[in-house]
Amino acid sequence: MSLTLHIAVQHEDFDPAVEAARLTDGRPGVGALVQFTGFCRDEGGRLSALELEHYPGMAEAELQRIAEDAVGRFLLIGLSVIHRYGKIMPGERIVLVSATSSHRQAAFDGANYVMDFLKTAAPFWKKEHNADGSHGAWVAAKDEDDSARDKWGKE
Amino acid sequence: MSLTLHIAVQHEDFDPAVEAARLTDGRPGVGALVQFTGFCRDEGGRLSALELEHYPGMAEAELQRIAEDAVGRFLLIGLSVIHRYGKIMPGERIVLVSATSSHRQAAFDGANYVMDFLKTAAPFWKKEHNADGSHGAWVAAKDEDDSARDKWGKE
Amino acid sequence: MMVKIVYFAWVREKIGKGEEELDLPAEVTTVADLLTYLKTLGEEYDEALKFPEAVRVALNQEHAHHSEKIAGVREIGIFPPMTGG
Amino acid sequence: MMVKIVYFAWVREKIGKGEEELDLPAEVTTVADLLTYLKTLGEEYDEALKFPEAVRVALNQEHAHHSEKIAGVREIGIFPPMTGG
Repeated sequence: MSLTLHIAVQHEDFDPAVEAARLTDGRPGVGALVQFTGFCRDEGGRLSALELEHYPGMAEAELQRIAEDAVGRFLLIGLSVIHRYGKIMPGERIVLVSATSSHRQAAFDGANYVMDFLKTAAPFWKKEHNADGSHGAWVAAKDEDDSARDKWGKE
Repeated sequence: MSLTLHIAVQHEDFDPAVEAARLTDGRPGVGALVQFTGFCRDEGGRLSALELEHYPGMAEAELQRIAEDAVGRFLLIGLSVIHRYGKIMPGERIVLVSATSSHRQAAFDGANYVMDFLKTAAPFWKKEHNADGSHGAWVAAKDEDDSARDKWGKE
Repeated sequence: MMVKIVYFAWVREKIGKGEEELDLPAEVTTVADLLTYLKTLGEEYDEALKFPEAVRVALNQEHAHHSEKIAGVREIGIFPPMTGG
Repeated sequence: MMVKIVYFAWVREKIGKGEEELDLPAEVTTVADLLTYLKTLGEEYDEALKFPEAVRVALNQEHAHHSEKIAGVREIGIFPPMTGG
């Protein structure tokens, strides 16, 4: 069965149903689809927006590397990774990872793996816009994201 | 924040976008949504359909028990579980689990946990319809599903 | 004791009915007793329950171990291991 | 050696530019050497790279350890730990 791999870095919003169809239409061997969607939170009303900066070129290349690792490791049938940049408001989607496989655990693990490595290795940075108009800070990287990545062991 | 919990057992197909909206619209504290969709496979062309039988009343009650366990264990903000019954063709959706939380690992774990317990405890049974018209067999339970469930430890 | 028994999947097919009301003898007190008793009701029951440990049982729509007592239960479900999802 | 250097997030803000072309002295051979050299170019560089171990570096758009050699590299990215997703 041929592999479907889709990577996109864009400002525009995306449609999870379109990615689901991309990975499942005409593929009766697919038994499981896992989709992860990451949203901009308002942090209890503190934030008015997030500004997402990225390294053009490297962002796409790094997502491609992570996606290929996941496909090989979990024997996925299809994988789609879309990450937005620019100004994103609370409640809006930031990232979508869709993974298909014959059986459910590979699809769960594939999507989870991509998110863990995306968080720690894909060149994106978030700056906060405060709801009260004060100067927003760059979001700091979290040790727990490194721990989450390390649960997959060494390559 | 109030919890959203939705359980449905139905013959009709469902729309993952409707469940995503149910769990995220007007909820700016949601940072992560994981959706698992299970599909009817054709097993390499061998099957023409699956017939899903269920125990009316108990199926809903058991899904509700599993869902409440998952919400409490992973501190989910929302959880929706929909399972179809009746005749389902290859490529069609059978089950959808949608889980939301502030952070990604809880949403992944919540959806994964529900699927593991749904597989082994929700009263649904699959009978195969063979593409060649021969008498189809009841699908046998798999030891690997018990192992998948047991990874969550004792309650 | 009158009880409603419901059968599913291949248990239902082998016994040849989806449900029935039975008046259980007083000595049938546990799930295991019930399965043993049902095997005496006919060849189709004996065939369906040939390996009693292979079937699952629910009391009032909740999973139950074969050692559990059935006193006061209104509905008993008997079925193979589940294969949904 | 001429190289294009690109800065992102707070490294970019502190240095005050997104990219520049630099002619590196011959003694700058590793990523660590480069970070030490950049700190000599002005107060804003010194401030941005005060804790060199806190920044990440990519050589030709691939993550690199600070011990790696930069000979022949066309583009070097310097940025904080990533916070996407």
